[in-house]
Amino acid sequence: MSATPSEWTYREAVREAIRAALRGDPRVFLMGEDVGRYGGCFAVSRGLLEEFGPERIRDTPLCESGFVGAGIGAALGGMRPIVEIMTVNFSLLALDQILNNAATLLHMSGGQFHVPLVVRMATGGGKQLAAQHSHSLEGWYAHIPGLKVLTPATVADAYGMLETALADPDPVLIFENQTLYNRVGPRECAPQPIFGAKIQRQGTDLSILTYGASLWKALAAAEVLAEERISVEVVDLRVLRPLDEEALTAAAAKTHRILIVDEGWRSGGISAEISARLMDRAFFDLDSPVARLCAAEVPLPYAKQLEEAALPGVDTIVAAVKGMVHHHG
Amino acid sequence: MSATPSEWTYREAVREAIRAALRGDPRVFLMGEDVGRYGGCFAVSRGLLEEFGPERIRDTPLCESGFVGAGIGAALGGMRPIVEIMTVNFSLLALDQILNNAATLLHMSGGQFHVPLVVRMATGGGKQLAAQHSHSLEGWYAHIPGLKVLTPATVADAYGMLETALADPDPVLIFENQTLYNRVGPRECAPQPIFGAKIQRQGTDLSILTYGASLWKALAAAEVLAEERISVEVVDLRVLRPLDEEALTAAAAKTHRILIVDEGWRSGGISAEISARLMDRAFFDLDSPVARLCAAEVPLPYAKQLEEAALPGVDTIVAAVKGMVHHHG
Amino acid sequence: MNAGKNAGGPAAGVNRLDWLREMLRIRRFEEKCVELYSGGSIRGFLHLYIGEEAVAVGTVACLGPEDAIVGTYREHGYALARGVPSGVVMAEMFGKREGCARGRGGSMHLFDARTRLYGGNAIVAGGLPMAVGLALADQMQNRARVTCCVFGEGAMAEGDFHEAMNLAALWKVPLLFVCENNLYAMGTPVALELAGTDLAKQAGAYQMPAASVDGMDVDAVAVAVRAAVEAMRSGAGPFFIECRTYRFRAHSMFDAELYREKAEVALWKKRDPIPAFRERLQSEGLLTESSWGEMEAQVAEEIREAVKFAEAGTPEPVSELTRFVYSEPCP
Amino acid sequence: MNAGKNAGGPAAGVNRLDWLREMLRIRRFEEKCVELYSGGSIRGFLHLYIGEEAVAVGTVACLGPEDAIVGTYREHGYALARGVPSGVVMAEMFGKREGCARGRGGSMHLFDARTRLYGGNAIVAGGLPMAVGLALADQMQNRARVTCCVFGEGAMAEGDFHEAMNLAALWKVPLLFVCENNLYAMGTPVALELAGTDLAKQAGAYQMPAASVDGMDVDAVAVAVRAAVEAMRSGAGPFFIECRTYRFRAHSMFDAELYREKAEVALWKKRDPIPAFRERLQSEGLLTESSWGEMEAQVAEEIREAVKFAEAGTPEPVSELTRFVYSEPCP
Ligand SMILES: Cc1ncc(C[n+]2csc(CCOP(=O)(O)OP(=O)(O)O)c2C)c(N)n1
Ligand SMILES: Cc1ncc(C[n+]2csc(CCOP(=O)(O)OP(=O)(O)O)c2C)c(N)n1
Ligand SMILES: [Mg+2]
Ligand SMILES: [Mg+2]
Repeated sequence: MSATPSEWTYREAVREAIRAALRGDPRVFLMGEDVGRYGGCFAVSRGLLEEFGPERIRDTPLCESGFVGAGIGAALGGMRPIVEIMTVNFSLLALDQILNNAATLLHMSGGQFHVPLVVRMATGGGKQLAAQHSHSLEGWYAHIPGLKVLTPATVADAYGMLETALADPDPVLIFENQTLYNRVGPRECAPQPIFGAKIQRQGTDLSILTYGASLWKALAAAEVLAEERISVEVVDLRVLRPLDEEALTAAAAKTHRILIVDEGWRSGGISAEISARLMDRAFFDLDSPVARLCAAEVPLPYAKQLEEAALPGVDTIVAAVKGMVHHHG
Repeated sequence: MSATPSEWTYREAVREAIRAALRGDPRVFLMGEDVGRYGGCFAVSRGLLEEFGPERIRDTPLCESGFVGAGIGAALGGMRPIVEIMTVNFSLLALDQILNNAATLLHMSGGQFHVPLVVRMATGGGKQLAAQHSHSLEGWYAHIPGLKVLTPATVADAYGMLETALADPDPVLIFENQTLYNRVGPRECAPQPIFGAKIQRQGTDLSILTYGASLWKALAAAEVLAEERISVEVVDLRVLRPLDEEALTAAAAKTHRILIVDEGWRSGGISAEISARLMDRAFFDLDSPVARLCAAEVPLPYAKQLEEAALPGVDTIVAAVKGMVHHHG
Repeated sequence: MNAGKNAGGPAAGVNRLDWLREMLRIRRFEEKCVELYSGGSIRGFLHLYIGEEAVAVGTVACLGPEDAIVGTYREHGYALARGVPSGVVMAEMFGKREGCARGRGGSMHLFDARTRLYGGNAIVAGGLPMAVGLALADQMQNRARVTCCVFGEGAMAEGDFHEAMNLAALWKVPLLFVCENNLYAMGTPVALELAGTDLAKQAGAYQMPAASVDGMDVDAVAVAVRAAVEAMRSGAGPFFIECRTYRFRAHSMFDAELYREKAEVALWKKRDPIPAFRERLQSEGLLTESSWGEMEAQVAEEIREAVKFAEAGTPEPVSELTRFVYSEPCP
Repeated sequence: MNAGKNAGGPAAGVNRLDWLREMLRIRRFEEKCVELYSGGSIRGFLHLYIGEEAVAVGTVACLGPEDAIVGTYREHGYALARGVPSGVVMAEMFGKREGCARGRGGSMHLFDARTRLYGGNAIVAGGLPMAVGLALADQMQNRARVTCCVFGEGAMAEGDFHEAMNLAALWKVPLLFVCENNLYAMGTPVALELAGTDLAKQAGAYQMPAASVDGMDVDAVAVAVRAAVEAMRSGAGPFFIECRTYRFRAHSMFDAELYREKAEVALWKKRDPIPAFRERLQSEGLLTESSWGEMEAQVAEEIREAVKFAEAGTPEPVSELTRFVYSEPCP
């Protein structure tokens, strides 16, 4: 929160994006547990109740399935709800609504019923919140046709993707990594596309494909590696569904070595899909097998040392890159 | 159901495995919606109520989260519950219990609380049951650490995996493809391992890795291809978590061309993980990129022509294999 | 509220002959479906409403054109009563593009934007939270519309039912909960499904007004629904109505009916809502033998046309398979 | 049942001084936790039970060693009252291998097989279905044990609560539902959480007997719980008890407490269960000033030892990270 006047935090960016949407469109409202009086469990919505009142900053009871379903219905009824689920871990209670209704209604109704719903949720570990509050399931959600899955990593995306998501006629899930809320960045209020990856650092020896909180770890690792004259390109995937296949193949064509960094579990995660797409579309461009650095396949533990060991870190990224560059260089 | 005395159906095999377990161990009981009076929505448990009574063939109300959670608790309390969820589509309502409790308790409790729970559910399309009754999510479940994911394709496995699953101290999910219940096979009552893939047909030109209902499509395709002198190996994965990595790499080492056939959605499905493992462990053995033939990424539709087009079929498998063998042969 | 007490006869302007015709249309339509199922033109799951027609007809009769319905997989009656053409419903079951979901839904997933029929939902109780949201949208946009969600008594064991009841009651949205209590959830009798079998009393836990009516009597259903809808339109908040009814047929086409006695079915068939209502109209002098005959003939003709329409339809082409997974860009 | 009516004083053989000591242990333990949190030795979420101690102590006092508890993330009180050594609990919060979950759980996930403490569950209402199963296992194995599940009033909006209530009532399992009604779910007051705010009445919808007691009075809690547990042990089926209580501190360490008035907190603090009970024991002649002083000293000493134990513990080694994802082969 040590932002200069031209900067703000990720948290503030999300809040102001919500505020702008509420001001700009009477159909928009925010609903979820403790978004109002409490100010949001991560303080994202603090102050909004005062400006917009309890109808539009709607505190819900504890009932994830119920209020996500209500969001679907409100979207069908012409509103533009932003539903906040405190963390992705609790969203499992609403998964039936998300998959069997939100993602399915348009197709199942033969194109009649659009569901312009935005669901925001916090995701990820790193705060010692243990196994029921720390998982990164955004990549898992990317399996579901009918959904769009956004993972804003930058403060600009935190602001700008929400606006675009609200303009989308289909259900969009936005995953905000818990560790990013205090990140500071330039105060920019432009809408951002909800398709397409973005190169965040140019490099030539190897490309890291990543998203969310790991973007910053990857950039820090690239910095370290640069000192050892290893030139790493860092790509922020930004959107996990649909994946930007062109960006993936472009990375392979450019650096011929790919490391995927993902805080989700490895088996069947988004890292698997990216690797499989590269297998499919860039096999002959690869000098070495695509590598994956993911969360350990364990329920995330509380103890600091265990949690740190379970998640990708700057050190492990550096080590992985070195291993790849040296072995196959 | 046109079984000879030495044969029985997949349905009967499952039923008799349950019966044997109930007879052999007083801790075993079956619970789920309509397993008793109705006889099971796929008639699997028909007749068991009469033999074992309503305590052990326990009809539950409609509450997937409630009765799966009750199964977890009963397992903790020393029972060996077999919980039946009618279809995987409804299991989304119980996903919180499955992921946040069943899969997590042992680790989160530091090794104190084992959850010897078996959950059976029907999966898959092919019966024109549309978008809320037809999805294949078993590969998706394989993302979750702490679970074992079984997909018996053969009548022998339908019988034999249940016994082994019940002896396992950890939660095991068994996915029974809806289209397999009437399949006939030899009447064998042996326990089967719940780890390891199995080669169902030897071949040299290409390996198809598959599981569940697709196994039979792949075998039929191999038959057709044999007439055109294309020799296809067919591997039944049998277990989606943990994956038998040795079997995957052995296939690559032998035939150098791999086609994965999966009735789940492609992006982020088990097909992605298999491809990624091969990338990781068998990259230099591959003559051509691993290919994937999966369900179309759509909510499965009702109309026969649409549903058929959405799922892998013998024809599309044959075409995919030919494409791979001819292009890169 | 007890429907018998608070309300008199049908509202002015109501044509109860139409109600009889609607019930008959549903009955004959579904009888045809059974035939077509045996013939293979209809596939998948087929849940018949036969015996329960008075509930849909009595309910829909009290809704305005702007109101919404959220139904279950046993929703043919609602689609037909609501005015989705029978040919379009039939075409859906044939998997044709002329169907009300372009063949993607089939029997369990009838959708129609024009009449605001939001399914055809086949996850038991899964439509109820959505119905809360539809009603909330009306409330927030100050529209005097109501939403009506329908479900079986079995759905009341699902958490989603309770979450929806609580939200609706807390937020006082104009949502009518219509419970079709046909005594069984597939093969499970209500006493094994619910610890509290006095269903209207359940609503009390949410401070929601409730009524329990004879679901075999279309007049009784309509009286209760009308009163509820009128109250809701003037801001009274949600309402719960239990309709005590019975399904005469198997749960679906895959049901050996091991769980109930033939005698019980026979007893309920004596209370068939169609003959009962027909006799009532006759005794009231509103219907003659010959007008009944005409009605039967008209309905038979409609069903024949519906089948023809469905048969003549185009199978939704495979090239369209991936359409509507996402919205198409506006032109 | 109203606890005040049906039951007299504490059961024979009960040492109410122990109850005072238990409440004090919990209080002092948590006060220490706050300090340690500020110092960084404890991290993650920390939910304090301060103000609510009478509920855990009164409840646990009536359970036998073979009974089970399924708690929430606000469960320190249950772990301590149940007899998990305070050092072991503290070590857990320090992430040490000597902790009751080997450092994997932290404050929200205390587990202890010996005392049958099944969490520490941090999905609101997520432990309740599991509790049904534990009770079912006892019922099916003819053991006269009971299971006690604890939850906040906020949990009653979750579908899982209703599914668990319905299953427990239908199957008549020996499960005690203890609702800690502290008036808020994080920042949401009960009136915005539940359409029916008479909580004991909710149990009525499931035909489950219920009581509502003053959760600031350990005697009242114990009287109600004892009666319920006795009935359950002789097969009466589940029971619901609302304990009206209040949390004196913020929801967790990340709570600006924007949602309630300081005056309200102050008012409730006047009803602090510890001084109230202490005075009662004094006026009954069971406690003297000096024995109170001793008690304070003993507890302080215990907490000091607990911290020492935790500090001296070994951080669960990283090499053990993947242990216990699956069971280890039996030796
Ligand atoms: C969540 C879920 N669980 C199970 C099923 C399978 N199923 C379909 S209908 C049904 C019974 C529902 O009974 P009820 O709600 O009383 O409605 P009825 O069929 O009697 O009209 C069941 C168990 C389902 N469709 N959805
Ligand atoms: C399913 C789920 N949703 C949301 C949360 C976040 N959360 C933790 S505690 C809590 C409030 C619970 O209130 P209550 O049940 O009254 O218990 P109390 O904290 O007051 O003891 C919330 C919303 C959660 N842990 N689980
Ligand atoms: Mg029913
Ligand atoms: Mg509370």
